[in-house]
Amino acid sequence: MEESKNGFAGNILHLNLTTLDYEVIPTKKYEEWGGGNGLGTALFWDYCQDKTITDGRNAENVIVIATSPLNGTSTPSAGGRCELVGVGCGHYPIGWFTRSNIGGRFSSHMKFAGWDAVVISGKAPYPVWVEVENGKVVYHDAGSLWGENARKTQLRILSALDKGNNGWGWQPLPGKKDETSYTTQKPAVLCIGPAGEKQSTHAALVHDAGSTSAQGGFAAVFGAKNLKAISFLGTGSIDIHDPKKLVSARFRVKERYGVKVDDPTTDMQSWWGWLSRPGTLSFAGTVSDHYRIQACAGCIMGCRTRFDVGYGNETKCQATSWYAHFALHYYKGDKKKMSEVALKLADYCNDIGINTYTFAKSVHWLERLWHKGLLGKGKTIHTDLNFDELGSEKFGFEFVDAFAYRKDIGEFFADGFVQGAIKAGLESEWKEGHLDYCYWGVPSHGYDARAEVEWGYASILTDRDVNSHDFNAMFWAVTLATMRGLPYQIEAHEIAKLITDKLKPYVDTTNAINYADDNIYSDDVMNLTRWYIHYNRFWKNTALFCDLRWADLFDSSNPGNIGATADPEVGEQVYWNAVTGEGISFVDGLSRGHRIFVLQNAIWALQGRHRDMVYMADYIYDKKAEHSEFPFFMWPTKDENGTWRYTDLMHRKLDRAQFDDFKTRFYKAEGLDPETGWPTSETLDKLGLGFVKEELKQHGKLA
Amino acid sequence: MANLRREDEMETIDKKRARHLLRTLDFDDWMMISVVFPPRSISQKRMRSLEEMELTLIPNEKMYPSIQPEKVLAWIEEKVGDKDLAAELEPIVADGSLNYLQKCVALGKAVNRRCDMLRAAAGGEDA
Amino acid sequence: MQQETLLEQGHAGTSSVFYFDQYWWVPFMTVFVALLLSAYTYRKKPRCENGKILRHDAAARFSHWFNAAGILILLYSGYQLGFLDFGRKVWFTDGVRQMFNLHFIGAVLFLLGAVYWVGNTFLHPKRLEEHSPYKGSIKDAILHYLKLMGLPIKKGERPTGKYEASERLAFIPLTLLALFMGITGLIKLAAHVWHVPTGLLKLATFTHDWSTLLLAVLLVFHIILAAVVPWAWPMLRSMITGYMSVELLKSHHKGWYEELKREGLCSEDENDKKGEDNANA
Amino acid sequence: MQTPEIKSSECEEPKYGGMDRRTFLKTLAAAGIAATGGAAFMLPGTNLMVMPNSKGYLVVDMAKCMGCVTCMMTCSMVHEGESSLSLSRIQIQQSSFQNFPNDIHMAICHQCEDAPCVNACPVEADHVDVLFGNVRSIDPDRCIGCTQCIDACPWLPKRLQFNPKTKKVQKCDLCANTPYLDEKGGPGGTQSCVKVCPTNAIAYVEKMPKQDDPYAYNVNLRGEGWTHIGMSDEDYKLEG
Repeated sequence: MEESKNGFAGNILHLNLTTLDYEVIPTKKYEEWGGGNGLGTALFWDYCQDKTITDGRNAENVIVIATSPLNGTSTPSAGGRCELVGVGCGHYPIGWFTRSNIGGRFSSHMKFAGWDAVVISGKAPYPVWVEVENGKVVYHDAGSLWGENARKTQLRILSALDKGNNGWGWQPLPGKKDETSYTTQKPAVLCIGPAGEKQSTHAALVHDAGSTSAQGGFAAVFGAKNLKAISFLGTGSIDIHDPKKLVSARFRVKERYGVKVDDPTTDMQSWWGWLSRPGTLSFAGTVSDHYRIQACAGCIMGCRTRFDVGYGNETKCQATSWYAHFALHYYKGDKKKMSEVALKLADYCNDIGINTYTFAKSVHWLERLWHKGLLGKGKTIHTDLNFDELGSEKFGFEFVDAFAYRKDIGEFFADGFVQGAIKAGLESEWKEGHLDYCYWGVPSHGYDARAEVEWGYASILTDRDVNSHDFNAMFWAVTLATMRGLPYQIEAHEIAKLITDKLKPYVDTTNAINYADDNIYSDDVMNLTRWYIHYNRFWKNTALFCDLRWADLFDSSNPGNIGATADPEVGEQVYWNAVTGEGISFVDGLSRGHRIFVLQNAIWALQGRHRDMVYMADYIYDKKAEHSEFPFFMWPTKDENGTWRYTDLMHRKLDRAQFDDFKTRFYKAEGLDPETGWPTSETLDKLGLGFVKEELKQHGKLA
Repeated sequence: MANLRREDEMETIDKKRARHLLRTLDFDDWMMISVVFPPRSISQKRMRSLEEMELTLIPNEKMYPSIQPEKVLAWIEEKVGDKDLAAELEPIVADGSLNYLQKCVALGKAVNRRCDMLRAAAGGEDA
Repeated sequence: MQQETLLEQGHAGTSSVFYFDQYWWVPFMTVFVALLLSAYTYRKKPRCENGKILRHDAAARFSHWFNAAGILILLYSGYQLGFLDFGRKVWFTDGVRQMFNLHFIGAVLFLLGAVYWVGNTFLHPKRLEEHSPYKGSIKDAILHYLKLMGLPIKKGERPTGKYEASERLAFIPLTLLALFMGITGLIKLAAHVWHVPTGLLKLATFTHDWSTLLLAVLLVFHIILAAVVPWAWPMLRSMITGYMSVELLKSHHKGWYEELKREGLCSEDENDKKGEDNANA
Repeated sequence: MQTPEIKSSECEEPKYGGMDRRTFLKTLAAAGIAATGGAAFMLPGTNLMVMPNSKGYLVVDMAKCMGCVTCMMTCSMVHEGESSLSLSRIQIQQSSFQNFPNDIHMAICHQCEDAPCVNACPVEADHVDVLFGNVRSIDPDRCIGCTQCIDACPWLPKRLQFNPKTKKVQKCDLCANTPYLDEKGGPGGTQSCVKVCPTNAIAYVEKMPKQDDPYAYNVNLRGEGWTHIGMSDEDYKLEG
């Protein structure tokens, strides 16, 4: 292999589980796809023979775990992210070709071991786990690991792979004599727990204590493939095109956007922008002040915690909050107990390998069904669980166990909550919004699609909850400032200017940031949505810049509140070019995102997608958001006089016809056929995607 | 909306009445609000009783209530049925000089005082 | 984080004894010890006795075999440690330590033999002349070997002295290489004690390594021509026992024989007789 | 040189510098033996001088570290031009399942007083760099990769790394020799790990930490802001 210093490790590992052998694919051929989402989609296209499958648990499915050139480098908050693609499960109406990702150390170790991606095809004849140490790939019988939870699985694999040390405290890795290489690091293991084995769509892939990949249902795909775990340990290097540039850009981004952790004036809550925010930590508070902020490889500021109490390590985000308020009620306002129960349960979910995201929006609904007499012993949906105990520690564990071991309601809802509701004849519960699963049968992210429209639009126009917080940074900053009665650090007109400056040339007017009722179907918002999807497809999920740090569209830590995104000194493209040597512009990256998106549309078309299917759940159009999640839903709006202000967008619903028209214009702008939503032959040719035409034509899906 | 009443119009609270006001409501009368876990999380939460509202309203370092004060006022008046408390809360809800969290604190304190009184009247036991 | 070892933080180091470090002064002292030895060595010119001539006295054999042992050990250990593009062969710490210490022993033996020879030569400069090539050495060496191979060559060579033409030819590069190796070795050794500029050290290492390679090549020829081929066996014997037959002296080292006769150290009659006896024995 | 006519069986020895050659040789040899013997007595061990202390040290706060390993990747990049964990001269180890603060260990070179690694080097590649503040540094031109220095290092994991590509050992030089760093490194200059650490969990100090105290290089670097965002500023005793 000729060596090029471009951040790629050089090889792709194709695991053929059916025959338990593997193949080494040179990355060269796929370098044009960048990495992550793009690389994974291209590999899926080449290696998945039957792209019409609609459930990821089908043995024909191929999933790809893909890294980017930036993984394993010091690119701020891009060094440790890892992308998974393939046909998922748990979506409604079908399991789309979808994506997910995972943080921690997994992708960096995959690259240090010399691999850019892993293509997993077929189905193993018996449960296996795969050990990769640099170039060594070994299938192990996972019979004795089957049934173990994710923590025990990892600990057992780590101990099996532990070679002791030679008195140096460094592990020697295979190599003859002076080719022996050493590491002080532990292998990075990605595995499933019992839920994944039992192919529940609520299962999560787990790496380390708290890095999980759950949305998309890939843990069930692992289970269906009889694949318990993959472990990577590498001692290699990643060749950087311009290391000097990368190092100095990393120094610079710390100067400009780094959190001043030692400065007592640093405020945990009043930052505006993503890159410079202090650690997020647990949402349910902490049970001790003895903890650290913990970060994925290369992150500029960690968002997770490790405690001294023996549980809750690396838990974060809604994993820590989905049960907290039930506990608060149950323990009559005892906040310490609430934190304890919330963290223990979050920890347990990570241990056992369960997606907590589906719980965030479903437990309330189950509580409702219980009190409505639809859920219970011998009721419409049978359960032995006692929902009167909802909030207790014991109930929490029993509830999670039901899903982890696919029993009781865990079995009933194993294919998804929307699917379960329909099965129970309770479709109206969903259509009316009691079950707040608004796009593709997955839970609303909490940022109501009727208010934060770009989130809803992008979710329904792609394949799942888009989970991309780019514009969402505005919402939180403004909403919290409003709650606390603080002055807005950045006024509405200014934020519109700051953001739209970053969106050029997709939009040329601040109007794109106008979230007012009369503007949300406009071409400006449509172009903002396109930018959002393209950014998501390339910079976020192909280059693998972390969602919780990028895009940094505005940032109060920087003079003029200018965000780091697209910045000539510290923007995404600076790191990309320093590592790969490509010399692309920020906008070039977005164009690549477009190309990837069109290829994905080709796959969706083969899976059976048609534009008529692309609509959100009925309640999004029929009902206003009634019971507010927020006291207010503050977004920048511009009134007819051209005056900008932050406005509460509660109590809004979308209009079917106008969204339909929006879709038509969106498809046209993206080069998709407005009649069907399928890629057009012309667009495919223009984007260098001609290779997909034949297959689309065969299936009558070429527009 | 509760109308302001004169002092002498206030309802007398006996044990039974106190227990009634502190009761757990029927499911259909529960009120959906949310709690914000700073810095960045929010979860829905059903309010089942006045005492649960009491526990939720006062913001602390771990969580802020996420409510719409007018709706809380209406719920207390109509679902809980405590018109006196509602009357006490009304000027707070209407006070434009308070920011949101200050308003929550003021509401929380008033509800807390009321619950203390009701608990005393109910014989120190929850209804 | 717990280390999976019983070693204690701050005390987890182990160090080996390196003679070059610990006894760095020994090679330097060896140089002077060898000189001192040579200063106390009194050598006599050999004479023909009982049909034999003492070609290599004890001093010469001492010098040669210490040199030989030293060089072989040095080459072996140096090869194991790696030089030029030959990678290191020993793994890891212990192997390197052993080879370094072996190299040290080789160096001491080599210095002892080589410097002892230098001292002797200093005292008897004529010995240098005996070893040195003369005008026509090359031609004579070629003729000599051709004859030995049985080719009917009539052309006469200059009467062979104590050392053959080819030996005299090899003397120059061998001595020079040994000198380079010794001096550069001592420079490398000095770096264990004093600061030696990297440039000088690199030059020393470079010279040391190339000298090693060339010496190794010459050594191969030397061993073949002096020990492997049958006609060299008497020579080899003489380097072990010290003696060679007068007959051989007459036939193969005519020049030296003439010289010994001139000096009255050998008489023709006696030696003839004894030589025959010897041959018959 | 004119060979004198031989008169007896004893070889004639020419005069040398007015002195009998043999006497000269005896004198020279005796003087040499005395000199080397004297030197050996006076300079035992490897080094001529007492090793001067480094002018700078790295210290860490293991309770502050996020485990992002950015320091490791940066270290490897400024020195080798490639991103690697195995080639980093600072080693951050973490165990996700362990409890704080034992979940992270930061291994930095101590720039020891009378550094054992320097003493152990058989080829004087590992040396005190007088041009860069006496930092203990390995000269790659001299290193033969024999790993004696790694064995000699008293700390675990060993603070020196074997590089299988160059087949040499390397160690922290406080960024003195960094071809891929755009600024001056070494004592008094930039230390890349210190500069890049997002939480400032690594610091450069000039005062030598206590050498006989295994806890001395782990210090409390948490400023006032740390308690302000809800974390403890307590001192944690951690080895190494």
